[in-house]
Amino acid sequence: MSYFVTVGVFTAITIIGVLGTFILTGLTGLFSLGQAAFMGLGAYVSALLVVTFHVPFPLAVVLAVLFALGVGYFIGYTTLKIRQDFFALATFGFGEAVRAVMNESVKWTGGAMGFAGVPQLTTPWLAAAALIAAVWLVRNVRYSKFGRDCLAIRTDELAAEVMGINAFDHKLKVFLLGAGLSAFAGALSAFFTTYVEPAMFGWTQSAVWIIMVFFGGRDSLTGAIFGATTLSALPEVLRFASQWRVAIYCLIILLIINFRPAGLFGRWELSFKGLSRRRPPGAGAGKGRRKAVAEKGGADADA
Amino acid sequence: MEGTSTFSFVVQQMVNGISLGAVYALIAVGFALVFNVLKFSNFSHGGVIGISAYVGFLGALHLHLPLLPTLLLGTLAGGVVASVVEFLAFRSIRKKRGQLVYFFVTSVTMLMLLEQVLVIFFGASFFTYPQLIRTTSFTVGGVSISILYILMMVCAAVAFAVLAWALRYTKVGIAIRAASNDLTTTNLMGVNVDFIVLATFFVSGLLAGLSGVLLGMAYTLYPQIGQLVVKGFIASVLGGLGSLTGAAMGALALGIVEVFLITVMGAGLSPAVIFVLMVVFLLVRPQGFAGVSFKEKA
Amino acid sequence: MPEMERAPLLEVKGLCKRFGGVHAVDDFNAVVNRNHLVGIIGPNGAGKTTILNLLSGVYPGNSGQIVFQGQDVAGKRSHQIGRQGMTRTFQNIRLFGDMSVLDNVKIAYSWQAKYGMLQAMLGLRGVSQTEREVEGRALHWLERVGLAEHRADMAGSLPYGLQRRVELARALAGEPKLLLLDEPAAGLNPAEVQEFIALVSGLFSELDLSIILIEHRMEVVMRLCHWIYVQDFGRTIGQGTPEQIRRDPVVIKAYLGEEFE
Amino acid sequence: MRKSLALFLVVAMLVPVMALTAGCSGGSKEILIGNIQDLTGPNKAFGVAMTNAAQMYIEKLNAAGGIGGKQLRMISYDTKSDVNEAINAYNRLIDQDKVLAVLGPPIANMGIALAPISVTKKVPIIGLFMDEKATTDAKTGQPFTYMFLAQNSAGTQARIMASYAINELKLKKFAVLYNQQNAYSVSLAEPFIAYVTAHGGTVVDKETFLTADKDYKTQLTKIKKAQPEAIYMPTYPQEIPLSLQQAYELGIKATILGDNSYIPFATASNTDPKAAEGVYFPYGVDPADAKLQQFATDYKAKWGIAAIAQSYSGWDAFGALADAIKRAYAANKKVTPDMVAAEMNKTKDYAGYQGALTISPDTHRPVGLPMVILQIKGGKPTTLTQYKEPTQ
Repeated sequence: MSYFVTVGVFTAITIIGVLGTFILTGLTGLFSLGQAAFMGLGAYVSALLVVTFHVPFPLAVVLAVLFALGVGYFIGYTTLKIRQDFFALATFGFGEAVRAVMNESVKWTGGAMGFAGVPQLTTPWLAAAALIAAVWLVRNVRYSKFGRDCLAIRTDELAAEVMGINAFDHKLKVFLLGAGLSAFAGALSAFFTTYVEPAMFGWTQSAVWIIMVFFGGRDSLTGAIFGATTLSALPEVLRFASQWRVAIYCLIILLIINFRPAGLFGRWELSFKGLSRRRPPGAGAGKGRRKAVAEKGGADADA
Repeated sequence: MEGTSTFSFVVQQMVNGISLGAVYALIAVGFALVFNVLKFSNFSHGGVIGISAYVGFLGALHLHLPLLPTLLLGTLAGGVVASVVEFLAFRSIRKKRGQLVYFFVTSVTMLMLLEQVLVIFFGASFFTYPQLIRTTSFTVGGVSISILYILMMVCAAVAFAVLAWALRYTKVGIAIRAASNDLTTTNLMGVNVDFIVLATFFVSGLLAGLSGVLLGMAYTLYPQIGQLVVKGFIASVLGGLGSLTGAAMGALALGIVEVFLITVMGAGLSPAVIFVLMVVFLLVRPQGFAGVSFKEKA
Repeated sequence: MPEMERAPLLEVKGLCKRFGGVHAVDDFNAVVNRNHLVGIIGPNGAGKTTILNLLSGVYPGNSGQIVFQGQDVAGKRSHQIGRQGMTRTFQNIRLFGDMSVLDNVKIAYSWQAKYGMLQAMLGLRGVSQTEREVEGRALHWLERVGLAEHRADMAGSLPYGLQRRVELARALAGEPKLLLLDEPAAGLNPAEVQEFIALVSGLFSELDLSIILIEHRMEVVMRLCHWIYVQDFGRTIGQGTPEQIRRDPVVIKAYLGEEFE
Repeated sequence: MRKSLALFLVVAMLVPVMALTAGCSGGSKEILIGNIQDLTGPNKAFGVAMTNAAQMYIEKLNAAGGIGGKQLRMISYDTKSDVNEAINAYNRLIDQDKVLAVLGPPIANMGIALAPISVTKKVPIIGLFMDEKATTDAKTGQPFTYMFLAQNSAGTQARIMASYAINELKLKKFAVLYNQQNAYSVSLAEPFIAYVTAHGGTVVDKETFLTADKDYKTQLTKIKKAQPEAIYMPTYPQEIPLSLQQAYELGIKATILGDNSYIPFATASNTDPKAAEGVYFPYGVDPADAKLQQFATDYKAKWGIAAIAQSYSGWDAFGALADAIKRAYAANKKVTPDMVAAEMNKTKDYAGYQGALTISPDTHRPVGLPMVILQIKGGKPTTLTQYKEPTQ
């Protein structure tokens, strides 16, 4: 496998994780500092199932995601009712708790020494297929009523509630979606790197995902994917002095937030005519957009 | 025979818990101060702690400053750095009435940036302060008390007393308190909001600087030292965001709980238990120990 | 009239709300019949907005009953009340500024759209069909308030007067039986106020709808409402038809003052 | 506006591709050795030490004509204390740079992570990752064909310390304090406990802490109550001054036993000099050895920083590797990664700074390599004796 492919797979896995953060933090405005912990759950559970219990790989991945969803339901149900800051704190605490359990259960996880010898079953093709599937799923959610509800809750939760949206219920669903995607990414990553250790899943990893989303634009799926790609693959390939790299990223983020808060992409979405019949509603104000709606209105009238 | 009785063991652990709580309190109060006014969790506080810890270190190492000037230097550095952070990173978001997420992302980014500045200038390995205090601890009835922790508690007490006084009796302090009730109203009162916010960051930075130097002296100096801010974060939420006394109380409670958990069940799983306690606590008492619950107005 | 024979749409009994020691609403009683337009007036701090917040479940009251379409909704959450057919606007416009005008209105249909998260993720056929329906219905309301041409604009970028109308369209799209309007004419210029009055009375006559209106401008209330409650310091100090209110000495003394002398 | 944005995107996406294609190089005129180290991040000091030492070795070798007329060149990648980066770097070294062998990191979990990958990549890694899981496949008990350790394993180091404490210092009651989140710490603590309990000693208290913790007084108070005769504290450099100082402040009088990173960290400037006094610890090289002095002087002159333990053992690791390449070349007139691996197995009595390095073909780890036991006396590490892992 060439180095380029390796980087590509890592990037694909990162994007899948970032997609969850895109929905959760970008669209809904909930900051979870525990997303990486879900990634860890996905990685450890799937690796354990395959290596220790000889469960077939696809089933193990499904079970790992279901496990993360179960944990996510419990965490979401208890913490999403409380205020936003508390939610950030609670997810932070959750992440630390998960890492503590991973470190403590040495018998199963290998503790700090990590869990090595996971077979390499994530092929580049699998990673590519997983990426496409994840992007497609998230895109569908983004441009359904759920995507709208996310934005509404982010902008004004009270007004959304008054319009009949059960904000708690919605947040829980979005949180589960994010947890599931993270766990999925985790499982793929465990079976690609062949090694997992608790230190990989700290809160800074979750923060990095949030940064990637804001880099590209929190309202734009294309932007989130671009952010994840640029910030994870580019430095890998260019390999310039890493201590400057992080500093430069941070500066870029600060500049973006201060001068272009909507992110590099704003609301702009890449769309392929024919491939996507549904256009992002409200994408880009201006004449072109208005015309598009008019055309579409016409088409609806015909149908 | 260095054996200890159960009594002195318990007392020693209480002392350990309170000492730890005092460290957390120094962080938590500065953290809570910014939250009070701007209503966001300011993680860049940790970055300020880190920078000032190194500034104090440079002063002590190269200028051969004794204890008090070192503390003063670090404290001032913290105030200055925090002001710069406010001016560069938060001001324009505030002016644009940016949403909470932006403040949050900025503050986390700022923490990473300041950490990275330290990595660039000092490398990632660690340093230690020169020894600024000669004696390190004394023993009372089998219980050992570290001089440095005494110093921390004294510093915390003095800092909190000065802070309480300033918030009550100085013009700026009163304005900060008014701003913590409602920033826009403060503007209506004719007080310059920009100045108040800057002042809040400055004061919070002073506390960060003080805690930075003390942490650097007590522990080793490494770029990520500021990540201890998460302890302040936990403490201030437990105490009830929006209340300085609450933050201090939360910090003390956190220190004691951590020591208790380590004593009873070891350090390994204590983060998990703390998480469960935290969630239960937030569900049962979302306003924290002393905080006021915020309710959105329609 | 056949409407009068049926039970009232909304009946509020003994509603109380205290903030700290202050009685923001003290023993509020009201009846809103079907197809009625009821006004609540009173000086600032009289507790008018609090009443709307209690009705729409923004916060729970301390005591009292809110019987809406035969059910006590006191203590229910906002979204439950919204789904039962009571929607509202806000004094200080609460639009979703980052979203297009059309999407703002579509939000009202979110709870009615018959597809779940999984169906949405998989992009099943029903989803796009439902979405088309929703778009059609949302557009209908935009047209009704005269904003169809602004459908693609960001709600936050519209002028104030138009934002009020978007909010009205959004509330109407919830297809309410009872619409709560919190100072809907605040901040409008005189011409816009006239347009607004025409719009509301037009909507009212077309739709099977009752309205509770809070308003500062007497002109608006007097021209639109069938029945008026006058609040002062959380208490109801008078009620009646616009004509009766105009003549009520207590009301004149407490509130209307010189304006009508 | 939108067009320019799209253009920008396309360019941004293309840059990595172009950078990649430009990166391909390497003829057969030189022998390429990969080097995976933490060149930044908290463990930078170790990675830099190994890289510097290896660089010095290469320069010496190249000046003498290289191997079989070919010059050696080292390609270093920074792992930034991140295991994924180490895996990436290893893959890149093999797939893109086509290196013959890799000098590995002195970081346990990186070794553990790389071991199963080396099975498929088939390029040997010679490193200082002390954990035995990096060289022995836990499932089969067989050595990983391409993994080699050039210093004593964590197990050996821990057993040397334990054996010295029991047999020479006549200590029986031990307590252990270590960082549960750190692979290095854990891989020393566990064999120590195992050895002590198997050889007539007892562990009266085992305490752990987490990387984020900076205050170990609670754990130390518990240890004090358990009244051990000695406390084994295998911790990472930045934790050493903390644990020593805090134990001292609590008035703990028990003998403190350390690990091979206690030089120079046990005598940090903010710890009370008395806190480190009397501490015993094992070390890979004898600081008093005259041979070392010359190297230390050269090293300091070339790099401007002092040599540390990993400079010496890094030199040994690279030296053993270079010798294996030489032997392979002499025997076959060409050299492949497999030949290097085969020759590494035959490493016998390589005269390194750590002593005579012999790699066991059964474990791919050194056998009979002694360590030096040091004690801090008067604020300075003082050599007490050479000590070998006791034969069980």
